[in-house]
Amino acid sequence: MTNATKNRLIDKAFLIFGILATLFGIVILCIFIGNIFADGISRLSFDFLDNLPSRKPEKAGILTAWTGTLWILGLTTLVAFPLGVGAGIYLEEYAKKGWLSNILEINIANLAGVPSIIYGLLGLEIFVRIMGLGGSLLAGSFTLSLLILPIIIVSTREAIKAVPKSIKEAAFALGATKWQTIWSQILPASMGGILTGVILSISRAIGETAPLIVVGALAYVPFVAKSPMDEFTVLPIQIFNWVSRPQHGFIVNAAAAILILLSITFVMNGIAVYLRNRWQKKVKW
Amino acid sequence: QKSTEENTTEETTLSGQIQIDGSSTVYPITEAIAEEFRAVAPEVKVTVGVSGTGGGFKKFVRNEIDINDASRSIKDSEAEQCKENGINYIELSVAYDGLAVLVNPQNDWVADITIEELKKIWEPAAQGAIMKWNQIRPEWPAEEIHLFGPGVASGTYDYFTEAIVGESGASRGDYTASEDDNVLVQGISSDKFALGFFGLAYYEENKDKLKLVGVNNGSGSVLPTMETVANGSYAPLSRPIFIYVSNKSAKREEVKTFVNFYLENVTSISEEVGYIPLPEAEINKQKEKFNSFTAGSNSTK
Amino acid sequence: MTTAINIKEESKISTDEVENLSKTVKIEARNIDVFYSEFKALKDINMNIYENSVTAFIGPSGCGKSTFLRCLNRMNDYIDGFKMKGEILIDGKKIYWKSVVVEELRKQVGMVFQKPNPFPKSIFDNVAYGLKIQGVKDKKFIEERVELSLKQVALWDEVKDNLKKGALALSGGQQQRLCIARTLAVEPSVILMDEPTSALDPISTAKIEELMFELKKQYTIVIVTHNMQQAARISDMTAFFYMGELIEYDSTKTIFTKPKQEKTQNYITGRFG
Amino acid sequence: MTTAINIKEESKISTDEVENLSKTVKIEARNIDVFYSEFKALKDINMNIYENSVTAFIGPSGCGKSTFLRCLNRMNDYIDGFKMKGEILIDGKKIYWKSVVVEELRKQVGMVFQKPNPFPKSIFDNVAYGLKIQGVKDKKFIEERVELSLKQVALWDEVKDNLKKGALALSGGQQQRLCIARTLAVEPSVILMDEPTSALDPISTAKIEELMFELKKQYTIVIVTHNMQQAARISDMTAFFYMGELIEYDSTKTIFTKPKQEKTQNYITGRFG
Amino acid sequence: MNKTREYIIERLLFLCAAITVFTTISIILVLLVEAVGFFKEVSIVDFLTDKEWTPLFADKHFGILPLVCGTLLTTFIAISVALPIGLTIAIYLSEYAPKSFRNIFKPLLEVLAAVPTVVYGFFALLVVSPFLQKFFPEMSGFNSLSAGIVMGIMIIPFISSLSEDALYAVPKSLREAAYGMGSTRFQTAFKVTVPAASSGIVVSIILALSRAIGETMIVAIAAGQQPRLTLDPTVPIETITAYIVQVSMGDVPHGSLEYKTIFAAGITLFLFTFILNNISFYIKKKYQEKYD
Ligand SMILES: Nc1ncnc2c1ncn2[C@@H]1O[C@H](COP(=O)(O)OP(=O)(O)OP(=O)(O)O)[C@@H](O)[C@H]1O
Ligand SMILES: Nc1ncnc2c1ncn2[C@@H]1O[C@H](COP(=O)(O)OP(=O)(O)OP(=O)(O)O)[C@@H](O)[C@H]1O
Ligand SMILES: [Mg+2]
Ligand SMILES: [Mg+2]
Repeated sequence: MTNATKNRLIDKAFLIFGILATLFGIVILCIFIGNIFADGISRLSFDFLDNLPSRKPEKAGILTAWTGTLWILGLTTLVAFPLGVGAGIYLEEYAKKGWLSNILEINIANLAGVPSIIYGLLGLEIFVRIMGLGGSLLAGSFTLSLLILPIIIVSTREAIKAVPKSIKEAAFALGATKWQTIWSQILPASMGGILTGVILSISRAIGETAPLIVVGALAYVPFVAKSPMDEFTVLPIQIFNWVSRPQHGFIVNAAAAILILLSITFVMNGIAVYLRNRWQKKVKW
Repeated sequence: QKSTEENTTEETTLSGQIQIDGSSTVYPITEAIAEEFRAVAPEVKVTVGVSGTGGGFKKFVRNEIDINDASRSIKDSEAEQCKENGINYIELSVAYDGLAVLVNPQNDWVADITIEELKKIWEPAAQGAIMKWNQIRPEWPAEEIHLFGPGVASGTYDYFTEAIVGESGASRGDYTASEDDNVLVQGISSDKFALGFFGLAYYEENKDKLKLVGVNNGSGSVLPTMETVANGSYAPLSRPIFIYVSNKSAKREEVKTFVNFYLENVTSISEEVGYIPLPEAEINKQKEKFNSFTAGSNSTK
Repeated sequence: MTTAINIKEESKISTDEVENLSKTVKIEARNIDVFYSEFKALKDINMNIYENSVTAFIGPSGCGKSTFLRCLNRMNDYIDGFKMKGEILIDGKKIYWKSVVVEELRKQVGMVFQKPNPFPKSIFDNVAYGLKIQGVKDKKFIEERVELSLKQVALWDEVKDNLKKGALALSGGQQQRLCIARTLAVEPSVILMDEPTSALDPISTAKIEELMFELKKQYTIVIVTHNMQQAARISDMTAFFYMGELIEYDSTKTIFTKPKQEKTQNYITGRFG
Repeated sequence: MTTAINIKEESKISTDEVENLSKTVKIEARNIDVFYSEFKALKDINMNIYENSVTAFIGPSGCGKSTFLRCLNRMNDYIDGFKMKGEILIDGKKIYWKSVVVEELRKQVGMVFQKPNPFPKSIFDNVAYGLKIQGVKDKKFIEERVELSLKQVALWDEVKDNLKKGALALSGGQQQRLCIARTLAVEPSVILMDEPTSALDPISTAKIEELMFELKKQYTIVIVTHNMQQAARISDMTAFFYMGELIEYDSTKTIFTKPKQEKTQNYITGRFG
Repeated sequence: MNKTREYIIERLLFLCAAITVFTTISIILVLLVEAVGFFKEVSIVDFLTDKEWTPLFADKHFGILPLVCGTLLTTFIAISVALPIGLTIAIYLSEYAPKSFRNIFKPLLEVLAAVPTVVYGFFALLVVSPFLQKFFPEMSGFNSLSAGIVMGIMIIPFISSLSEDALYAVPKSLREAAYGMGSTRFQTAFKVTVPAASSGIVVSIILALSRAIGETMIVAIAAGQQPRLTLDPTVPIETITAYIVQVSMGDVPHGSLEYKTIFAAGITLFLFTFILNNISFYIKKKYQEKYD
């Protein structure tokens, strides 16, 4: 066997190994989803989506949980999107290299790695106590906004970096000010990437349990929230609560709720992938 | 059923919000009551959280909630803070939570266990010393014993140590703890040499996976049932669980109605969700206590 | 030192050899040094650029042509580590003076880039962009100006029915003419072009070279090119840069027929680059 | 169709005008079509490349020079959407044949790129890389070969005391010669060069051109260049590509003095590009 | 006019960026205030050297070591699972797989990181532990091994996606040089691209590490809650995060020393991730400079 054919064999072997490793991940994912699907699918119905919580598993529904999740999703986007994009623009376009931008950068890198439970402790003190928001939707979404801010900032910067320099230069050369250039050219061109990052980070936020529990999301909320100051529950908390109940019926409910939560995550990831691909195509100037 | 309907016509005018938080042990009862209360006073928004007894009291002493679900009595430090913040409160017991002692169904040697034996197993000195079944009773197998129990931060754990070892929080540390009782169910049901304890409700729902052990407190082996717990013969492994109501909240009509409704219906509800109701007389005592509390706090206005 | 020689030689520039070359100095660069952080990209450049003429910058890759060109409308301002010494005057005014509003300067000194870089918008919006950011609201006026500019670059007939079409759908040559039109729309007096035809086919190249002949009647044009024949064809004056130095600056004819420096000779005969 | 004309003309190639040109065909390309997904990058290319000669590919940017060059050692294999029709033979063997081990082919047909791309390793490791991946263990042999290769590119004297130094610390010209040495170390018979001097200074350029004169005694060299004087200086044969077509292929002398096609004429006189 | 508007906008954008600094400061303050109360009662020496963590027992010990040990043990197991698999995937996707394949499977794998961790916890407890017990009958139902393995699966996408990005960013010219010399893709990957992307890969590993250290629900459910100074992966342990959840959801009276322990634990956790993040930031900085 010549060396070249030996090397080729190794190459082929790794190829197969690589495919297996990739499939391993996918297979585990399928097992998960399959398991949950088998448990929960029988429980999925319109009633399940439309019912209030109840002590009887077959009567319990997730109306308040999924509406709460949607509220959180909306409010968190509203808060985190402008802040994160603003900070991203500042760091990428304005900040001069120096100690200040270094501090900002280190700091953001750090925040991205702070465990979510610590954000919960932070939200409890700042938003619930000091700002007096109580266990409201607003306090919850502020907390989650801080949690995902670093991710949005980083992806905004990546997206802005990907805008061809030539576009920026063209605008400058026509006498556009910095902000005019950013607003009229850079942001429209990078919006795909920015949105992708925002959606991915928000889809992480809606799966979070621990910080919201600490902030004071409730387990039993028998009404749909009408304002940001209302108290709330979300799907992961409902799931967590059901999973720790003795009755088997609740485990089934939890599986069904996980299915709903996963489909929200999937839909959001799908949108993100779609945007990313569309935007990658468009970006060939 | 009938009384509920009557109430409906009487009290539809009530509105407002009642915020409840606290122990996850009491949560199923409170949640069920709140659910029934919806039929009585649909305009009253009742929310229930599960921050734990301690977490609930943290909010209670700041007057952030109206009612706290508690699986233990208020601690001195917490009572003090209430005082500081000018909060008067009342403690109402609402049901019993029986603690079941459990082993794996494949375990064919244990039928009952004495309080002394439990103490011998769980006391701090047992750590690293009592490691085998036959150290407890010589006829039991010479296999390692695997212990399971609720997390040390839970009221259930506090109660168990108090009742068995004699001092709250005093126990061996080398046992498997979890805040989630389903996890304990899983642990015991997959381990032939396991021994554990947790709330009776979890046993009721998992009878096929677990084997209940009778507890012998000197007067023979007793299994926890409605009767044995209610009549006190399953001592000491049953404890009362409470709700705490603050005076400020109790002044509010919707809270007063809710608490009365709670005491009225808790007997049937607790049975339904796997807890053991208080005897009739005891419930009546709680009702009276609450009435005089509201009257008292109204007069001190 | 070659730079010392250059300064002397500059006075000897044989501009009289160029027919019709206006003698009015439009742009004056005095002792320009440019640094990118530690790296010295331009070394003591002195140069007068004349009004209504085409001045070509040639030289091998990395010699500093683009850097110098971009100094002329302060496009380097935002580059990290960029530092400039010396003075540049346009119409006798120091453009690096503090009170100069750099956006105004850039309107006066337009720029066209190597790769056509239309905005990902419609043709109309591309040309109207410069006016819109100036706050011009008058629709009629904008329309007229767009039409005029597109006519100046001979693109009007090709696109007049498709003004709403995306600019990216145009061919490379059309895009580049669009970019020139976009620059003309804000009425500059100087147009800087950085290798404007190097990405284009021969026909488009020819069209743009033609256009430059037209434009130089009204504008002062500075062009960077790596195509020496192009420099020879279209420019009145040619400057040869090498390793950050201005080796020789003279009438195009002189540079291509009897350059004074050996390096220039080597370069235009293709010994390197 | 121009392609039709090309094929006929190929037979008329005036190779006899080139002194000393071996008549042995080293590489033979037959009816090469190349697609990148939908885009047809090469259209029906037919060409014979002769042994121990330098063949230059010229043409404007994007005309397919690199694409064709990279077909000759199957460097395009891993590119998504790449499809090739037709046949390429080296030494009479079809290189796109299934049983061809592509790694072996690439050892035989080495490649040098536009930008010097040494590995971020030591000088020694760069040159030894090719041998090591072949599984050569003999240290002595490797050392000898490294020395030999570095001598061939006239780099040995400059680096012999610093073989352990990182290759990235070398100057651009040295890096490029290192890359050539790296290629020579695995003893190829053909060397493909894609604009090997376009990023280099004149002195390095001259050195590498000199090197090519040396190397063509042992190797067959194919070079892509955008510098027409360079093509004229160093190559025996020149091929002019335009928009994916091989417009004209002939002896360098013919191409630069009496090209048969008008497009070639336009290009070499700098009418575009 | 333009100038003032530009100025105001710049200040506003700066404020957006500055919020992140306030966040960090607040986190530190919130943790410190309670933790200081804790360290008034417990000496920091005990905290760092005592080998037992029993703040809720009658016999109280406040040694953080068992929690740290549990955290590191699960993290180590997780990374041992995620590193080889994630790296293989990254290399496969960047060097071997067709682009279309990569575009589908990369985001699909990222979903693994989006599954609620509660679900993973039960998967570890109900599927992985019983499965492992078939091979190690001695193993406890709660153990760091199955929690670690499942956590490793969860963080695979961190390594696979981020390392893939780093590999992808290696200049094409290096890869081509290697191919041009006759390297197979395997040789190209391991001799050229991986070394060239090593800093980016290290950064991805560190990020995955800090994610594993901060992960809460999986370990709280599946690792048992038994602080123990051990490296034995088959017995129950407790991690810092699991402890924080346990106490903050439990019945411990607030204001008490027991309650304050979660802030002492929290600040330890914060320190850990803080150090890791700084290391990764430092590496990233160096690596950016190398490639510009
Ligand atoms: N932003 C920058 N930061 C650091 N160095 C730079 C920067 N821009 C250019 N340089 C360096 O300055 C020198 C001159 O660059 P410039 O772009 O002016 O060359 P050029 O003559 O235009 O070359 P080309 O013909 O390739 O466009 C080069 O060595 C380049 O590497
Ligand atoms: N990987 C690819 N995918 C799609 N299209 C490609 C790819 N590589 C090259 N092309 C296209 O194929 C055509 C020929 O490209 P090629 O790189 O061969 O040109 P070239 O003659 O080498 O140009 P240059 O002088 O700029 O290097 C171009 O239009 C180019 O856009
Ligand atoms: Mg340039
Ligand atoms: Mg090319």
